[in-house]
Amino acid sequence: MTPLQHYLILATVLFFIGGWGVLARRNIILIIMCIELMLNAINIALVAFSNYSPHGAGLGEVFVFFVFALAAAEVAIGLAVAIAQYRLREKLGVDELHDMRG
Amino acid sequence: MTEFSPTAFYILAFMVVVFAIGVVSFKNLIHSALSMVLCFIAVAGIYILLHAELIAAAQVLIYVGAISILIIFAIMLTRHRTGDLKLFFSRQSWLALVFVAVATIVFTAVLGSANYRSESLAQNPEDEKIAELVFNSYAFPFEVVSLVLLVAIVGAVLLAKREKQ
Amino acid sequence: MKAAVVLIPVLPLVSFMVTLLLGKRYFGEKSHYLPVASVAVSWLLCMFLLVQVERGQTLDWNAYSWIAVGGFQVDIGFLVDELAAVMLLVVSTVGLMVHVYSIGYMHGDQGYYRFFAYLNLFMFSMFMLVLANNYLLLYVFWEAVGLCSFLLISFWFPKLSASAAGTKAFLVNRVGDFGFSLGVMLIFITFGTLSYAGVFDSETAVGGGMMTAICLLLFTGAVGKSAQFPLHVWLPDAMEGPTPVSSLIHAATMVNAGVYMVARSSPLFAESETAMLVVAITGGFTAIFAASIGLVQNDIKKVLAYSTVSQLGYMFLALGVGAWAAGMFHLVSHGFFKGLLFLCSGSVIHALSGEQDMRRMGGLKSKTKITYWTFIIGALAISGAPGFAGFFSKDSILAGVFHEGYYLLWAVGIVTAFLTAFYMFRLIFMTFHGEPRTDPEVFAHAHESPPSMTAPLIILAVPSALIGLILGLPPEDGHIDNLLHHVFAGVLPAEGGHGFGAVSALLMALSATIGLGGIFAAWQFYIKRPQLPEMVKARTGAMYYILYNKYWVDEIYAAVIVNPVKWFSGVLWRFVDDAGIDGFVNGAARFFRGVGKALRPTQSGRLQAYLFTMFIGALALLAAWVLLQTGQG
Amino acid sequence: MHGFEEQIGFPVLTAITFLPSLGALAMLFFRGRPRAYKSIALGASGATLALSLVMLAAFEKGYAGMQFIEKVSWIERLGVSYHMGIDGISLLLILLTALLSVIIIPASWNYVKEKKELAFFASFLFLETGMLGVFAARDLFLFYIFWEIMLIPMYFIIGVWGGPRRIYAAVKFFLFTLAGSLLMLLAIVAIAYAARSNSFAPPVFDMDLLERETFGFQLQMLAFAAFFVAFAVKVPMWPLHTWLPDAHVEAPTAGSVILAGVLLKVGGYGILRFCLPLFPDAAVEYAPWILVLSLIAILYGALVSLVQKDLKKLVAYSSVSHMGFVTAGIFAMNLVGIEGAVLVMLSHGLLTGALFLMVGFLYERLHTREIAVMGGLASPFPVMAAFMLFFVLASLGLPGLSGFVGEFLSLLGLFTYNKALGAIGAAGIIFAAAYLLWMYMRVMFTGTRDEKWYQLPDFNLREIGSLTPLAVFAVWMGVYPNTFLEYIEPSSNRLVEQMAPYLNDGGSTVSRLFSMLGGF
Repeated sequence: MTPLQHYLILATVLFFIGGWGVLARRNIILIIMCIELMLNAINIALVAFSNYSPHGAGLGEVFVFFVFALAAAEVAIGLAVAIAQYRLREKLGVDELHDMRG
Repeated sequence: MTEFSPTAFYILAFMVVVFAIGVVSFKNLIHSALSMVLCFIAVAGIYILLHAELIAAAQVLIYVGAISILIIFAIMLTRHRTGDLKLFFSRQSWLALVFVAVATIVFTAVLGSANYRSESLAQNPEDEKIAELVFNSYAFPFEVVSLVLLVAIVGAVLLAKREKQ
Repeated sequence: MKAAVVLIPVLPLVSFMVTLLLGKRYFGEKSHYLPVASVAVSWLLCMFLLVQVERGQTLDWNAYSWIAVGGFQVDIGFLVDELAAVMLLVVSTVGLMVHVYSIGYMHGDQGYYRFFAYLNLFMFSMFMLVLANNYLLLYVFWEAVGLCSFLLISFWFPKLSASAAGTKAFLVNRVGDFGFSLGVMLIFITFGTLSYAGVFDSETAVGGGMMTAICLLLFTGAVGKSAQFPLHVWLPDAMEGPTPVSSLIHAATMVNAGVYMVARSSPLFAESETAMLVVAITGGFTAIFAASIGLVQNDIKKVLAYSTVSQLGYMFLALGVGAWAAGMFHLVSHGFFKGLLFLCSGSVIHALSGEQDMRRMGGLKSKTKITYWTFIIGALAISGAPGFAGFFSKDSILAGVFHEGYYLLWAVGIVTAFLTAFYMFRLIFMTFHGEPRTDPEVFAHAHESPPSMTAPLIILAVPSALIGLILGLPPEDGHIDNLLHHVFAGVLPAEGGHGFGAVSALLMALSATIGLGGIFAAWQFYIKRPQLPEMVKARTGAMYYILYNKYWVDEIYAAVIVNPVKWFSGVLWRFVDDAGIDGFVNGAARFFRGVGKALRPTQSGRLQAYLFTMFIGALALLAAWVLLQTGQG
Repeated sequence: MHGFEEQIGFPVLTAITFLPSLGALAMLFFRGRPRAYKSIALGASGATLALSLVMLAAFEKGYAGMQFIEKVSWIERLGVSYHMGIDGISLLLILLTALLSVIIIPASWNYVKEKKELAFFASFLFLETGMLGVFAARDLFLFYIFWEIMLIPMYFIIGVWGGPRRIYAAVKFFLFTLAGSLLMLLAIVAIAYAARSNSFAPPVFDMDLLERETFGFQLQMLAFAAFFVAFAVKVPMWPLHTWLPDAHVEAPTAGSVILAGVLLKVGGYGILRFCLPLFPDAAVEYAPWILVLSLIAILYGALVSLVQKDLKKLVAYSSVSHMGFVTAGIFAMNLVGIEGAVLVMLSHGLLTGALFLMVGFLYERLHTREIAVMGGLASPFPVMAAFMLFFVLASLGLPGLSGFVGEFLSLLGLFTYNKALGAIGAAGIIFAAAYLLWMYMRVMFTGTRDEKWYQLPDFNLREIGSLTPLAVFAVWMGVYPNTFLEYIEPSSNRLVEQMAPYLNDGGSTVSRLFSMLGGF
């Protein structure tokens, strides 16, 4: 019997790996991928709670569905932005995008 | 309901972590993307361990099927750079690594010391239950989400469309 | 009677409005018809009221409620009693005469219609001032006559000195009005009402200190309006106005308002010995102070102006010692003869094409006979020549002062009487006698004024000469004393005065002698031995210099009050407002801008740096929450 | 219960408040036709005035409570309702607003350049909605919304159509006002939550309910201060007044008129309507301090006016001085003082509005506002001089005209409260005469400086027409103030009765100190 904590620790580790990728890598597409990893970490936590909690059974799953939908939307927009940006500048490094610098 | 052996969880968890690290650290974007696909599949395995078969199926369909393909297309549409690893990591990567590591340890410690109920219900609600939740109690958010998706599609098309010269 | 009371002020008011609005376009040269007619009717009505009052009919009538706020109820109301009737007599008579006189004097002036409109406005305000039955209404028209005074003094506004004099008159009066308004408020707070009847018949026990405060505050207003020291400075400057104005407003009527107000408030003043003493001393001091300045002035109107200030001082002296009727008596006679004197001086100025400096007059006797003789009558009246109006009124004042035991003030009065006679005849001798010192061409053109101007002189000369005999005989118990006895009954000693005895006769003889002595001295100085003035001037250099410069009161005010206030205002504006408050505000703005500049580098545009910060922030919040939870649990 | 149904049959307050906005929207259908904008603006504000006169006719004079009440629940969970209602004081201020709004439109007939006319007139109409709403709102939430609605059009009016330093002036105006109103928002929320019956109930924004509430002393002190700062900025009270001269100098004529005529009144009205009834304890406690500030404002404003070189700035500083009488009268907290304060507000609205119009008309002719350049204007412009003299005299408190009654009453109120303070305040009338008459002398009297002025036209009918109504009211208010006092009296009486129980406890330390100084 796997305790709930282990799922949560897995989610944490996955979340921070994704987070590190977001912070450390420069390529915008890779950053989007890392965000997906972070979302997955959250999903794991949600499903785990749903499975381990007597209240509100199934709620976690419902939320996961919403997360899926939003993730899809986000990827679609994010990648579209990335491609548009690439067309404009031939560049995909986040630190190269500084049109908005104050 | 079937009871899975704990070992299965550790194997899958190990895979998830390894592939995730792969995503972050491969130089080649295609390699990263492939690693991500594998990671998603492992996550789907975790869902099965948690008796969330519907989610697992959706995970495979949406993440492995749709999102990953989308990302791979995007990678192929853009020319990615080659060079040494330093070029791929931003200046703050070491600082971020330290920070992330510390945060992970603290979180793990906190979670480890927390007192959660440790027995699984060992079963998840019927799929009908989920359907009822989504289409009755959460019908409005559901509609909103569909709207968001619609907007996202339109937005993506607009953004990706080549401007007329 | 009510109709008459309403019509007296309303007729001039209507005429004012019609003349002002339509005068320029439609009436032109005929602008005086309506104003003169309206004032004439008002005069008739005033005479009617006087007769009614003589018969013992008085009226206290609230026409309508003006301001009603809770317990604060003020009505537009009229009070006709002996005091008001006496005032109306002076105001309407001199007013009518001045209106007639102005037809000739102002003929051809650009602002002819405007002048008559303003005069009408003044008549309205002055009638209302006299007829008001409560303090607030009195205050209202007190200010209104001040406004008319402002308008008429600065009538020839393109002249800087004229507009400055008008402004000065209004401002100095405002200083007095400030005290007056506080007095009115204090009356309301103390008595809970402002109507004369309510205040005087009040049963409220009022402390002596409070009464003194009320009286002194009211008196401040009187000091301003009646040009008593130290607020006398505006009246000499007010001579910038056309001469009829000086005659009507600044000699015969408006300046008397202060005297009237104090007389009206006699029941209050009688309660406070301090206040009475202040009134008496202020009056006495002003009388001799102004007379001394009048000795050496060269502007014909300025001499008369200082004379007015001095005579008003006399009236206050009388009121202050409790000789109420004597003060009012002098007000009446002074109103007539000083009005006359000013109109005469106007006639002289008219004859000499605007010349006002007596050093450039002389020898006019033959050219302007009517003016000369009427001037002589006026001068004799003011000097207290036996039989003339001033003789009786001045004598009753001096007798009153003497009998009340204020010997020092009495001596002041006697000296002032001498000075008065001296400077009046100095004026006459310098103007009408001797060799003409005018530009020969101007002198050749000098001529008697038209009938519209001389007729008022002759008419006014009659009361100046005779009114003393009508009102003042027998001395100290004359008709005016009987008439006003009703008004002052509450404040006069019960035993009915001291009677006319040997002392009184002696005093009368003395004051007659003094007056004649002054005339004689002037004759010596300016006719018999013309070198004398120069000798005296040389002997008393410093004294002459001080008098000539009017004791530098204006200059002292400028140095001590006006300029420091302006300087201080400048400091407030430039340093407190601009540098201080705005400096603080702008400093705050600069501070935030500085902080923004300092933080600008953090907005590097490096998305991942932002993200990193966000991460740290989110975790910090989470950590804080966890710690708080564990702290509580 | 004085609902609108019984009194007039239709929601008249809503109609009055939103009619100008409708007019502004209607302009959109006539784009590109500048004459139409003016006609619509005139029509909309004229209709508003007419409607408020209809309301005046239906108003029940002696009744102290609110009338023409409209109440609809709006955001139920937050306890917010759309609650409108007026009493006599609001009625008079609404009439003043409507009147001035009509007058300024012909006055700025030729002011704006072709392009931005729509925005210009629309701004004024929206502004009018905000002002009317502020006077009619009976729900704090609603009040705050209208309060902020006023801010934005005024910001644009100053910032877009103003003089050379308009941006500085507009931002300064905006920041001062906003700083105050944010504090007020905080206090509104605080009392709305404090007034709940239990912690699950929605917050209370309704004034009817809040007035019945007694808040704790601590809360009262804080909330009063916050409300008061917001209103004091508007009044403006020394030392929060420095935005005013800048805003006035830069604003276009019509903007100055509205700013001085109505926006400042909003401050006084707010104090009267909210600060006193909601926080009586705090009001009593603060009163001496506020009175001292009012006196400083009276004298300070007058003194600074004395040395101004710009005609408009002089009038602006004179507003600081005059509005000092308002706060002084209100915080004397007796009937005479409060009624005086309201009268001063009305009369100041008319007179200062008129003076700003005059300055504007003068500027259109001479293209300067520098006093030193003028002089002798009475000869070329006799009609203008006559009007100017009239308004100057009324403004310096000449009895018989509107300025006097209000000032005298508020001073009498102050004098009743404390003699020393009253005496200091009364000194203000000396200085008022000084700066106004001295200004008049330098502008209108003395020799004419420039012969060219004789070629310029005197007032035309449009200008006379826009000033005459103001003059008529100034005379009316001076000669028969009871017409106005009758409307003010019932609500003032009610307010004084509300305050009475709090006044009798001997007052604060400071007021005791003052009474020692002033009691002879």
